[in-house]
Amino acid sequence: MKKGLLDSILRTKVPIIRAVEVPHLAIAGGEVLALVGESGSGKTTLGRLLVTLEKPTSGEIYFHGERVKGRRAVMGLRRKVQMVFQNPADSLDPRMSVKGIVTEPLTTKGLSRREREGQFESALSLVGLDSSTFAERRSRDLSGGQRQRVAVARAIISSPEFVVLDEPTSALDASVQSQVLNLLARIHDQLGFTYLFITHNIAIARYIADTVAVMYAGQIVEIGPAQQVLSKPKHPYTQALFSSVPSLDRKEVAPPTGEVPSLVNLPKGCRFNPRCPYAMEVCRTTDPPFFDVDGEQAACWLYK
Amino acid sequence: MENEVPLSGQSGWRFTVRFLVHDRAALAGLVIIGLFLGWGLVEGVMQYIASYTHVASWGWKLLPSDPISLSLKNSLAAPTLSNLNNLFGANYEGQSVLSQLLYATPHDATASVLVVASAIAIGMMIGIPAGYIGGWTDEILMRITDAFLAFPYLVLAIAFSVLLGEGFTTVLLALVLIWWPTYARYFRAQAISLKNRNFVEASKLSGVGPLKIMLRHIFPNSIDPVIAQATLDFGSVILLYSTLAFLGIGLELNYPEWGSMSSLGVSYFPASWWLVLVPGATIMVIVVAFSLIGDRLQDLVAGRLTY
Amino acid sequence: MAGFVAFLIRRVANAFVTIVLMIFLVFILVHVVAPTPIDMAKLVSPNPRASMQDLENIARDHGFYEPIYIQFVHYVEQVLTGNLGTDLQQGVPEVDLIAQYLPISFEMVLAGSILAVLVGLYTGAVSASNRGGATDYAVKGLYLVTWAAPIFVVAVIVQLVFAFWLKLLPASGIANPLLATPTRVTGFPLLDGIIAGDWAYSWSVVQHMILPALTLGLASFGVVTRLTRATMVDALDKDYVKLAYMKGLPKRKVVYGTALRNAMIPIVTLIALIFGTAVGGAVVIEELFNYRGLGYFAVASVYNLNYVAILAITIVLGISVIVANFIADVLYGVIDPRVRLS
Amino acid sequence: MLLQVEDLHVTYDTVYGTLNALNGVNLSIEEGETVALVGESGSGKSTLGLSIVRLLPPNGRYSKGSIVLNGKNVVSLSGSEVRRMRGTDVFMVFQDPLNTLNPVKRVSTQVLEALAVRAKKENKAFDQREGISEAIEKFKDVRLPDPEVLIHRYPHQLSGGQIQRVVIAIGLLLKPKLFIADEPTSALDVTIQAQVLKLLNSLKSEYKMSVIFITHDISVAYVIADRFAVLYGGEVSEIGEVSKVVKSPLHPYTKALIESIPKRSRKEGELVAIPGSPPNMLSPPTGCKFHPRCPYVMDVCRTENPPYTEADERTLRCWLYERPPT
Repeated sequence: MKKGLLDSILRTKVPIIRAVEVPHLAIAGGEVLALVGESGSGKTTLGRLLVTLEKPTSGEIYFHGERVKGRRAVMGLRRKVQMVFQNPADSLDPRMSVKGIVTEPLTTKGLSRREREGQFESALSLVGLDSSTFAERRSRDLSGGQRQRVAVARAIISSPEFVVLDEPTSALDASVQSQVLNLLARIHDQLGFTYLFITHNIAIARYIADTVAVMYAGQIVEIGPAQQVLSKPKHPYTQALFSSVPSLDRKEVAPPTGEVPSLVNLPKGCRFNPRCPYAMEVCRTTDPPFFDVDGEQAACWLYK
Repeated sequence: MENEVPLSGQSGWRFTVRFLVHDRAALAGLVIIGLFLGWGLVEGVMQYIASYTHVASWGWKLLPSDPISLSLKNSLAAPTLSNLNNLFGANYEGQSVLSQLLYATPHDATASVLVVASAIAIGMMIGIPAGYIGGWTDEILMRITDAFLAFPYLVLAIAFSVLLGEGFTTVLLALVLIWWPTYARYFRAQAISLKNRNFVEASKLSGVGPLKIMLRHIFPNSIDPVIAQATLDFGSVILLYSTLAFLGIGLELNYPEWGSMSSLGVSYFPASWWLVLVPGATIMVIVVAFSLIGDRLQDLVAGRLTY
Repeated sequence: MAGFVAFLIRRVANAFVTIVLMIFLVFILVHVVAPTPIDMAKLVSPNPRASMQDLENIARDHGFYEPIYIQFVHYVEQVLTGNLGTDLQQGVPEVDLIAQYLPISFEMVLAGSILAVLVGLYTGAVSASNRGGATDYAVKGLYLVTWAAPIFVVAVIVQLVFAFWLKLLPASGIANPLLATPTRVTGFPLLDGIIAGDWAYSWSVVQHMILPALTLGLASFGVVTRLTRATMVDALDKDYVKLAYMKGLPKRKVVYGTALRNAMIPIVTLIALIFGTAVGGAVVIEELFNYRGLGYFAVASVYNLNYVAILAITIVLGISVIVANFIADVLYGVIDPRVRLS
Repeated sequence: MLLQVEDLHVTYDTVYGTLNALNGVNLSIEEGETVALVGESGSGKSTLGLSIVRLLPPNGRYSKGSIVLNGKNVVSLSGSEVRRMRGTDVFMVFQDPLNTLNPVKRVSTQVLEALAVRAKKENKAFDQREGISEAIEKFKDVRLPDPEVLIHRYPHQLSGGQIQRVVIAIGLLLKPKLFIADEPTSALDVTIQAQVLKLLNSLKSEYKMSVIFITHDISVAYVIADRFAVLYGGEVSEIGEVSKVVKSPLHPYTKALIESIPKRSRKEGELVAIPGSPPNMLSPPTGCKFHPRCPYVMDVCRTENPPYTEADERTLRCWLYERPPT
């Protein structure tokens, strides 16, 4: 108690919030990995960790087999990764023109004006916007869908190898969502980036992903080929999540009981055990490791 | 969600002006401020020529009469519509109140513009790094700001002008010292809320360094609310400047100030009411004018576009 | 609760550092003005025509020949132990003079600030809940005019109307000079009068306080109105206000019971600021109402070039503003359960 | 008929000009029925909800039409009549759990406020202790854990799902005939959203309330509603039984909305996408509001707004289903 008080005066965080704990996650080049989970699950934090917007407390990140550590490595990695954020209204500087926003990643590369101009035009045409119409517009003059297209153009203009897409369509209107999803799929086919696609929407994960990883309370609980995870979920949480998602195929939802645990106060053992219908003795004491099941991996004692 | 519709071509500078002009009160404010600053500039130039050429009459060429020499015949003349010189009456020395008011305008105009502009400049240089970098930089810069902010402004201005000697420049310096901490706080708050915005993070990911981010993203996006506040502060500076003059602080020899004109009139109050009330009302009208614009701009910044 | 205690301790530390920094600023200011020990001696010498020898003695006595950082440590030490120098005119310790004048001003400023806050909260709430309506415009006009009027004009008009025309209240002084001053216990005239059971004197103090406090309140309530209106407009748009309406509560209860309670939170911080400004504004008021408090003393010190007094007043008022801010921070925590219980 | 909205027009005065948020909305709700208002941003779905409870923002105006709720026209009620209507005839739950309860008051205080008003309306004495125990019972009904502890907390100590349950409980205590929920689950986690939807589904049959459920998500609406009213550009484009609408949507907008939900992997083909974006309601398109994005657009759509038509047991506004003029 005494120590806690002193610590909080000195502004160090007393309860260490374990936002994400991921023992091992590998993404192959050119693949689309969808990270599926609820809002407190840490999927956004994981995405931000991978693009160095957040620093890990411990653990290592390897890019092309090389460890990312120290300022130089971070700056080097930043040149090869990009991120598209959830809220398009927030991700474009309201004071800058579309051209200024999209070409900003090029300013550190020492290109000539003509080269920049050319790259701007091709980036904009890739996202389906006419470069001469939109070059001088500001964010406020664009619709939500157009803003997200501009954000995508900025992410791809410097030809990154790895793009994190953090719920890129969830702030958009239903009728605009599919336009942007089609666009993202098309860009992936043409340019072959590696995508980390963060979403809470399972239908979108099914559409876009090669591999799906499901997160719960800061941990990945299941990972495997998209078809398999989505059609036959293994982890009880994944099953509960899928039966909670409203869908036009059925008129019922079957949610699990209980609340998502706060990351400050996690349950002992498996983090899902208080809500799990199959909880066993071992679940309440020991955190399960990954077990191989039918070509995918699930962190659940049921598959020991 | 309902406001998400794009409002093409209905923002920016042109929109701001239209937004102000459409509000009758703000339009009146704009006109008054235009007259005040415009006249301040013209008369200021005339006085500059006078001091440069040593021909005193240049300074009052555009006025109804010489605001400084005595004209005892005219002593305490009441306001009258028939004589422009005595439109607002005359003081004990017989000097026209109108001429003195107009003669003193450049000082007030300069004070408001210069003090607010320098306060913004200093506040920006302290507040933006404090907010954006955070940590110990923030702690240190903010304690300094708080220390300045703690001085009751009138007392600091008094202490300052007593210690540094009388004069217009001293008062300006004191006013800047009083005012910058407020702006440092505004800019800091803005920087803190902006630094976690996605567009700043996106530009971080593009390899843009902190200095450039502060200049290119943080500063331009934090200036709007600051300008709205500054518009109100132009008025506050004039109020404080006149209050100091009323107390006799920072006066220059043979130079009437709105505040000191009022102060000299107090002993003739209420019989010669115009000596206190005319300069007082002038100050009030100009401060109200700045407030009308400032209020409207704050509505705009806060997105209160309808009421 | 531990979080709140930690929050308090951090605020105390902050306030202390700020006070030391403020003293440092005054110290620098003085040393810029008086760079040599002799210049410093001139500032604190009661005799403006002191000889060079006298000045050197004064400088030695005050330690002006010491290295600058030692002087600073001494200075901080002196200020914090309540030694603010000896007054140049009256030859008594400055602390005693301030202890005499400060309570007089404090009483009046407190009354004026409370008036400003009450009127400001009420008018702000009324205009926010009728935004766009006639009441809103009327309130706006009222606070704009009173706020924009120079305080000396307000003071002169208040004096004219209430003291000279209506002859309701006295125009100057702290109390009727014909009444005997009760024995000094607290230094606050009103409190001392009540303690002594001298009702005639206490009533006279109240009467003399009304006009200066009214002037102060008139000049500063607009700031409260403006902020209250803005925070209220935001609060009235919140879902919890709509929910309060949905419960079937009458508008009066929703505006004052729900929205105003929430809008009050940021206003607490402003109240400290009001107090700071009021102390400054009091200088002019005390001068015009011949109200012999700290502001009156400050102006007199300016005319007498009484440097020691001016520095002492600056430091004391600076410290009181920092303390007022600290109190505001604590109140903020008390009002907002989100801070208190985090 | 519990609620009958007829030819409702609502406008907002803004500095950009007058915004026509609702343009001739017709909607009726039977007792015990749940209708979902489905639409995207700018469709006017929230405005419709707020106008039924007389909570339009100060710049909003009813410019035409009527809302008859339980026999009274809401548009022309006096202030005290509105107060009597709120809580007893209608109750509304809002979207953002963070702002939906007053942050400076304990949950108990906020529940008791509602109970005090109810007691006053029924001319009954109000007892605090009884009120608390009644509230705790209701908290159990909405499956709140530890209601005895929770009721004495401040809102920031509750989770988003718990807050929405508290508000629903307040609504149930007031026993309204019509319960309006404006996106009550869209800020919640998927599993919590499902819990709240399930709860609402069981409550509405238990309490025999009519419910208006406002949402942008047609799948959520499908789970909860008996009928859909699909809104576009401040107009109702299609109203009908949920299963009918989902199986065979008639209006091109509804059709596109349902088809654009991803169902397969992208390897099996692109998604059906609606081109363009929702209309800017300050300068809406002429004629049918959907015509610039409609694949079946005809000449008449560009100039004239379609009237309400009946087709296949539902009401819709589309020229495709209008009998050719004779």
